[in-house]
Amino acid sequence: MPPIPAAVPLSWYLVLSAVLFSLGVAGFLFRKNIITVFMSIELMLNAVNLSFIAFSYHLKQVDGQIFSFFVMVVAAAEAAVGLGIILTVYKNRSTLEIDEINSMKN
Amino acid sequence: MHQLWLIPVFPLAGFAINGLIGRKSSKNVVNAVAIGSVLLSFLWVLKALSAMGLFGAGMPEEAHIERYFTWIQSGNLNIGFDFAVDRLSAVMLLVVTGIGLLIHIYATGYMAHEGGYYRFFAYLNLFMFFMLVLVLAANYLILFIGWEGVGLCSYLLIGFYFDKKFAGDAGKKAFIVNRVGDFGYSLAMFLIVTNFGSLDFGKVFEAAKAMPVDQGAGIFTAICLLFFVGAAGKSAQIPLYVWLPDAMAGPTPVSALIHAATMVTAGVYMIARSSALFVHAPIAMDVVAIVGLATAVMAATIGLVQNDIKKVYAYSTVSQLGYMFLALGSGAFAAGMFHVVTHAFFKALLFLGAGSVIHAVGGEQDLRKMGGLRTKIPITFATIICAALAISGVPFTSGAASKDEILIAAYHHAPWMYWVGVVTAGMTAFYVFRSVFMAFFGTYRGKAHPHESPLTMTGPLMILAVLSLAGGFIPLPHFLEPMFPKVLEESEKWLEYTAVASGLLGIALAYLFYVASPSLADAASKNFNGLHKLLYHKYYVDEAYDASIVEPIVQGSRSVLWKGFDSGLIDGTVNGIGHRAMNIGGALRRLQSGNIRSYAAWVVLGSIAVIVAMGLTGSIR
Amino acid sequence: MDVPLFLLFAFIAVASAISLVVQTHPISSALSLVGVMVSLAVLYLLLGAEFIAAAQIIVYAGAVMVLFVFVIMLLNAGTEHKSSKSPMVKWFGIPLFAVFIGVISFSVQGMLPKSEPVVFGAFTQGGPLEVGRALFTVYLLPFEVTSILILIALIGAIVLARKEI
Amino acid sequence: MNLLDILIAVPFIGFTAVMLLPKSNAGAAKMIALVIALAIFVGSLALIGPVAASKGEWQFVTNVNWIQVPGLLPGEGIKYHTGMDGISLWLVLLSTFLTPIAMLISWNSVTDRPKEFFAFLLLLEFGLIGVFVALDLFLFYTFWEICLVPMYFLIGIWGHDRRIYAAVKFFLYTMAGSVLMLAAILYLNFKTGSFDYPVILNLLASGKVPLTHIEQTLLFLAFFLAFAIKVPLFPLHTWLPDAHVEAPTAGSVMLASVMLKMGTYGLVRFCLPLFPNAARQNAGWIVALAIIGIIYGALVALVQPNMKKLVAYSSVSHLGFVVLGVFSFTQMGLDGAVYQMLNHGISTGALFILVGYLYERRHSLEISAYGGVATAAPWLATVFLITTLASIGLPTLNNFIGEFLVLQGAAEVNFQWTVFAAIGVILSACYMLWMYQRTFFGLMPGQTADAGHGHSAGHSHGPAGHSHDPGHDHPHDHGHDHAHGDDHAHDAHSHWHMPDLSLREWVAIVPLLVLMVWMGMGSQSFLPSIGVATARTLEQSKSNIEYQVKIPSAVPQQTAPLTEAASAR
Amino acid sequence: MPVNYIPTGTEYFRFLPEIILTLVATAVMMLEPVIGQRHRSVLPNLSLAGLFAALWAAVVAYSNPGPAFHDMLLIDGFSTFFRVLVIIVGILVVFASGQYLSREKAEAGEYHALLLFSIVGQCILASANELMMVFIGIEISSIASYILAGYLRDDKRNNESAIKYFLLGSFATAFLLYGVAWIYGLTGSTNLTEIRRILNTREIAPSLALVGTSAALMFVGFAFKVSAAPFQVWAPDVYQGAPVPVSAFMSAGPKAAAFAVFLRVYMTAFEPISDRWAPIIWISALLTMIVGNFAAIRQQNIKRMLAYSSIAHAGYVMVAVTCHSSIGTAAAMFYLASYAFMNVGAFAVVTHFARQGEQYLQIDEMAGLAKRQPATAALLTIFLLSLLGVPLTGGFFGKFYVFKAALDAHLVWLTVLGLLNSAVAAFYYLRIIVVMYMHEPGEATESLQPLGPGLKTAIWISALATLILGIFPAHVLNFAGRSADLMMK
Repeated sequence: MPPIPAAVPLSWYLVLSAVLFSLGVAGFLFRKNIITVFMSIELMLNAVNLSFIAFSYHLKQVDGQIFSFFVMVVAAAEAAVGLGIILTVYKNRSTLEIDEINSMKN
Repeated sequence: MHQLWLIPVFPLAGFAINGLIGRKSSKNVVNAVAIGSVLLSFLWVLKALSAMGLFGAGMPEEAHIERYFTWIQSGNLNIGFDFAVDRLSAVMLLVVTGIGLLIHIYATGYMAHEGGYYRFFAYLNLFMFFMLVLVLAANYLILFIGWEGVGLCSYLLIGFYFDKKFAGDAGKKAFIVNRVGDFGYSLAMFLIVTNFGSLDFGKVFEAAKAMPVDQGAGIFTAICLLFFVGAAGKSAQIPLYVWLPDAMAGPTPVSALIHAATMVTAGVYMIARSSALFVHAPIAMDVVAIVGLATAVMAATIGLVQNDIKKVYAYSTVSQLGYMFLALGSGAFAAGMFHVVTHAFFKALLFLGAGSVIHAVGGEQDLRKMGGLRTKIPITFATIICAALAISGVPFTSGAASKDEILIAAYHHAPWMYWVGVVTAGMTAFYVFRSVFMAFFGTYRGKAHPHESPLTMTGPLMILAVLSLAGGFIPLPHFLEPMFPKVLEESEKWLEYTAVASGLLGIALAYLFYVASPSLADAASKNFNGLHKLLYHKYYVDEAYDASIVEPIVQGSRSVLWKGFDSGLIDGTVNGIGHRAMNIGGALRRLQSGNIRSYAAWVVLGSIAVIVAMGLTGSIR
Repeated sequence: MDVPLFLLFAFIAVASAISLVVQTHPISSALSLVGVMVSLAVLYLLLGAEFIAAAQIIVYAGAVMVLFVFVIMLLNAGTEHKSSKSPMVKWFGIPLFAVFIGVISFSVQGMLPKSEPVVFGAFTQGGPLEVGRALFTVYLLPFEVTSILILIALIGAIVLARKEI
Repeated sequence: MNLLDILIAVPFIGFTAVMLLPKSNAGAAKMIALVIALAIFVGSLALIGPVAASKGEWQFVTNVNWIQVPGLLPGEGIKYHTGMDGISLWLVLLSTFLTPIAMLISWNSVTDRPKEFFAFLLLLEFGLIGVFVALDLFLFYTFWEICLVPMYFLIGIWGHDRRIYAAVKFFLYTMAGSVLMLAAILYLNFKTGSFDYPVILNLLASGKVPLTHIEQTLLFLAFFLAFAIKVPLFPLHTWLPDAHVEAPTAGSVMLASVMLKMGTYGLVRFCLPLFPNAARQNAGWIVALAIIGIIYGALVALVQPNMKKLVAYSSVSHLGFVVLGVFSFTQMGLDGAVYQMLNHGISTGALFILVGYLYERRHSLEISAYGGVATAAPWLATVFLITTLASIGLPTLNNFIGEFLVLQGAAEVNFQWTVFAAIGVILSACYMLWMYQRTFFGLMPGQTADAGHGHSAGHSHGPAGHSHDPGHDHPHDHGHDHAHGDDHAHDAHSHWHMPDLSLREWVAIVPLLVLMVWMGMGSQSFLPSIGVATARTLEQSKSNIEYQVKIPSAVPQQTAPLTEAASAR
Repeated sequence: MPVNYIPTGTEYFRFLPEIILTLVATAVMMLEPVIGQRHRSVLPNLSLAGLFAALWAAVVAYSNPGPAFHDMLLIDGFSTFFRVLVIIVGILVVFASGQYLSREKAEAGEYHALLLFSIVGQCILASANELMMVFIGIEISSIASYILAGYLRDDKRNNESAIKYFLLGSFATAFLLYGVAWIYGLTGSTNLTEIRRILNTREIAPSLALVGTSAALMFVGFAFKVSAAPFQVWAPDVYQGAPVPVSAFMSAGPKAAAFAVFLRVYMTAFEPISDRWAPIIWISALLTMIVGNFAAIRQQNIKRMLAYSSIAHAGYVMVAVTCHSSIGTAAAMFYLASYAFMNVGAFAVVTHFARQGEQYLQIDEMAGLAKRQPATAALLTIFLLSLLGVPLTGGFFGKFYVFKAALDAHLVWLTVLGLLNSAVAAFYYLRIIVVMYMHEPGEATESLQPLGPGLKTAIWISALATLILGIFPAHVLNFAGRSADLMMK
């Protein structure tokens, strides 16, 4: 057990970001509800944002934050469109099971 | 210039005219064209030869050469379309045009009521053209034109009755067996070009003569043996003789002209022509002599028991050709050529006579269904007897003169050959007279009403009869002597006597068996049943060829090469590649399961691979 | 102070994220995601990104997640079925995940070795003023262009939701 | 813009024009296409003079820039560079000669979409002429591939039952080979910076661009494979029988007569001069394959029940001679090979045309469906016979000269090659005559022996059965009902629909017959101009070696493979 | 950080195409409720006008090349090439869509607006010189495409296509974004030119392993967008499910734009670490060709087959990318241009043939098309032959040039394998030709109506362009070459 440092090393933030990103990936892989899957993507974006802000801190620049701001905007827009698409899928198939959406294959 | 090209061109024109318009022309027109063209050709031969001094001062020993145009020119090989006449070709020219003319005349009578009349004469004229080209050729390749061309005409004429399967078969067989011979001939040509750089007779022989005899023996032997393969094909020697008996499927004038008098002797002519090469190849000479002799014996034995009159004469032809090769192989080229000429007379006569007989008895060819025709067709009978005497070597006939020369030469070459030859001569006399006795003596066993043939047929018979009897007095060997390397010759009289005696014995035996006491013949065939059967079935050579060559090739090609290799292996592989591609495609499609989470897993897998490859391995490196 | 705060909220974030992944009901997942977002907002603050932290709460945890919850409610989405029609994930999902997290974390922990540790208040350029100024000067173009994105979202919503086309 | 350019352009313009004609007036489309094709042929005759008079330099050269991208395509880029020598001349003439004939023979037999059919023939002509005159590798490849397309359609649309399989097989086989050739062209460009054939040749031959041994071998093989598939060389030939059998007559004619020559032409034009070392080193097994092909093709042809397949396999055999000649590296061999290309074009083309005539009459390609045709259609039989004889190499007809020269050329190098190859000549007689006999001789199917030959039964004696029906040799027995003469066959078998040649059919076949004889007797009309070109090819395929032996000192790193290559000789 | 920023006129001028397209798209949207049902045909015409104007603007913008908006954009030959290309694709798709939309009773202004917006995104991608613009550009282009893919929202296939595209697209974009974050952290910049400068400067260059990893993460995103293996999985399903004109659009426009940005990022920013990524792209290129070509062999659905073929073609372009030379870049540019035409053309014919509800999509149903509509069949044949790579078509010259570039870059094996692959492609392209020309017309063919004017225009333009690019490629190639040279300097 390494001693707990007085201040948080930046790499901890980055590892946290990596872990959250991976968990997002895991959510995409293992969840079967489309909405949850979509939320996993949001989780991944959030993880990326954390990285941006951590780097921004490291570089003492605001640019990273601006980037994460745009990611947020994009995520919001994506959410609107994505949920719209999910709604139409549900209207047509009455299911949100991701595994049921496989009429086109091979 | 003697305009030699006109000699073959006359019959070619005859062929063209009859071929193009003969179908719609009357028989008289066809006759006029066919006979006229050959007659013109014959006359032109006489004119050209007399201009060269044949009938006067004597022909010069040098060849008269006429060059027309370059036929093939590639690299340093130049082959001209050249004709040449020397003593050797002069003899052949006379024989071909002379006998050809007679047979054309005969055929107008014989074929008078056959379908395809114009076609027959067109082919016959075409044959004359090619045969004359063969004889006139000044180099091996022009000779080859004639060589192949006569083969073609032979094919066409044998298969003249093409709606009969056996006729077509026989024609095809003739052509293909000849092709085997041509294979040898062309290989010999290739060797000549490679070694001498030319195909011109003059140049090649010049070069060959300049060489000492012992030098280049290997190459000479190879060339000569290959030429002999060619000659064996064309002149029906072992092992390529099988086509000639079948060739009797053609109309009888064809058998007389092509398969007795002219074409089949082309091989002899060619080897005589190449004598300058052969003297450098003693081994090849031996082979020629032995094969010739063996052919003579074998064909004669078969001839002993055949019942089809044309078959008998066909085997007789094979046998006589064997004699000629025996002569060539013994170095007696002039004797060989002499026999070519005399044989042309008496064998043409035999066939034409046989045709007349067949004609008389309504198409019957089986000797057992003839008999007693002596009185019914006397002219035919008389002329056939002349021919039979000649072939049997009865003294003072043409056959005796040439055959004796051959046997003497053989004796000097190797005495045992002489003795075998003498025995064969006896057999020859036996089977020829057997056929004569069976046909003309005793009582008539057939159903038709025999009648004598018209003058168009008997006329040529009579001319040929005269030639058969008197042909021996033509001083041909002497005439040809300068053409060939010298052979020392000390004639011993007893050799001639033995040969004559053998012939007479054969005649006597035939008389005994077939006229005096016919039951003896049956008894003999019963006593020697196995032998008889063997001979009757021609030693089963056809069957053996079928089983050992034809069938394996056909079956092997079909089941192994075509079905097995071509369709099976190659196409199988090609289609297999196609199927493999399809299968890969099928497998790759299945990766595309349609499931979003699986797709995501692929993305994750890919990203891991890419990260590891681009990032981590780089850092480890 | 930084360390406990970081550890606490990092823990909350990871726990909520794990919860998002393992919960089978979408509502639970959505709430877990809100947890992640809120704790991330705290971490943003620690990193000196005040404006972004606020936006995170307002835009993300507020607006976006409400949208999610709304849709979940609207569709009355229930617990997932236990079906697994993806053999790829079934057999390779967990190994893939393990390798992936390993590779990413391994890469990232070696990054920026010389960086100074994070001290709250050491970087103060993340306020609305600085962010706003950046947005309207250097990042004017992206800022304006994102409006197109919003327009598209708008049209998209219309296209996908309205009655007849 | 010289004559050659016009001759290339006109077929393409014709293709476009005919395609754009309204569907309703097929007759006009056919006539226009034929007129265009004839005009091209007449025009192409004017090519002969200058080429024949030349001393081996390119004639009718057009060399203009086509695709120039400075910086990206180094050197001069891709050029429209065409020109002809004695080899290309005759192949171009072969193409222009056969196209109108192909149209003539399809005049009535193509009823489905005739406009497109004739247009595709023009497109094919365009590609073929281009292939034979292209002097830029890119241009060559372009024309090479263009030829594929119309032929693919000709087979696929107007072919017989399994046409689609055959068409696709044809396309894929060729494609597989040509992509490797493309790779080789690109590699050559990479090394030399040019697509221009004379330029590349010069660079390679002068040693300015040295190729290592392995490079040269691989490049050679890439080119060779493409050409060998097209030839086709055993064992890459299996597309050919299928393509031929399924193709319509005109397709078979163009395919066999001209398209196969693309492969052999490529060998002569590109494989030998560009990669002389590799060509010579690999000549051994290539010749072996050629000879196997000669014999194999003949043997398989022997047992084919289908006429077109038989002719197709005979092509495999005949083309083996060409390859043998090419890889004998002798003047005679090359002359013979080029001549044989033309001969094969004429005689096999004629064979396909005649088989097509038969097919139009009886709608079968099976030999067994025929018999006794000579009785019903004597002229057809005669023409067929002449063609058969040409095909089996009868002297005075064309094939003989080619075969003779090839075999002679081979004999100069290795007599054994000649021995084996000459076996193919024997076999060619076997399969052709056998087919001829079964098709034209004998009785017609369904006709019994008794019907035509009242008293033949019982007279056969002797195992070979070559005894005679007595009637045939009997001049006086004229009352019987025999049908062996063609004269009275028509009435006897009127139910058998086998009319003799029509005027249109005569017009299509007679030029070929004339050429057979002309090329057989008057080879001097052709061989000198061929000889000049082949002599140069031969020279080029030699000079390179000498240069490369000298080179090593200048290019040290290449020393090892080069000396190896040189010492291997 | 500047306190004040007012863009200059030049900067607006360089951004003019995007502005025009945005305004027109908005106008289309606004007009729709105003004009009512009857005059809806105004909308596509307006979009076309906008596209042509944008085309003009893109061309004239090149007269004054240079950066804009703080280096966010870089207008150079490369960007102009791709802007022009995507706008032309847009024009063709608008032409091709009219009939489809009226047939499906979906002639809404939104369709055109979305199309135009998507093109805006692609234009931004083409000229982006900043990872932020790359991200936003990708998102604009993609989100619009997501909606377009699911445009007929009552159609199950459309939904499925949209959801698949959306979820997987966002998933991949997250990877891309993560990579951007890393590269930002490592270099402190998101400007491509700047990143390249830093990576090239030995003293300040960060750990190249980590740069490699971030390049890898970004590769995931780009490879997904261009459908390169192993990230190609989505493409067949999405192309198959989307409305045909949209499939045409997606396989041409966004793909070209994605390749543009892929090329720009890897040829400029990541050029210094090319020895790391080149082998990966080598493998990816090969896999892409193999997967695309082989999987296409067995397809029955023509849309799906074209989707696989589009994967295969991405593989060829990847070969050009592998070269990382200016000639390779030029080859990729040229290839994408010719591919866009032939593919849009092919899809346009499918649009025509599919009829209402896309009921005729099986390859076998095209039987005998050549008999009923010879012109249509001939045009489709031109496209297919071009896709197959027969000379005198753009597809051939593109392929030729790609492999030439590969050989120049010493990629001998890739060249050989790629060319063999292109022979495999003959398998499935020929099948369509076989069916059209060599089979008897079936029910589907018999009931086919004549080609509408819009589709006709689109198809003829595509065909002409395909042939012109095949016969006279020099101008386009010249331009591509010079731009590529300039960009990579």
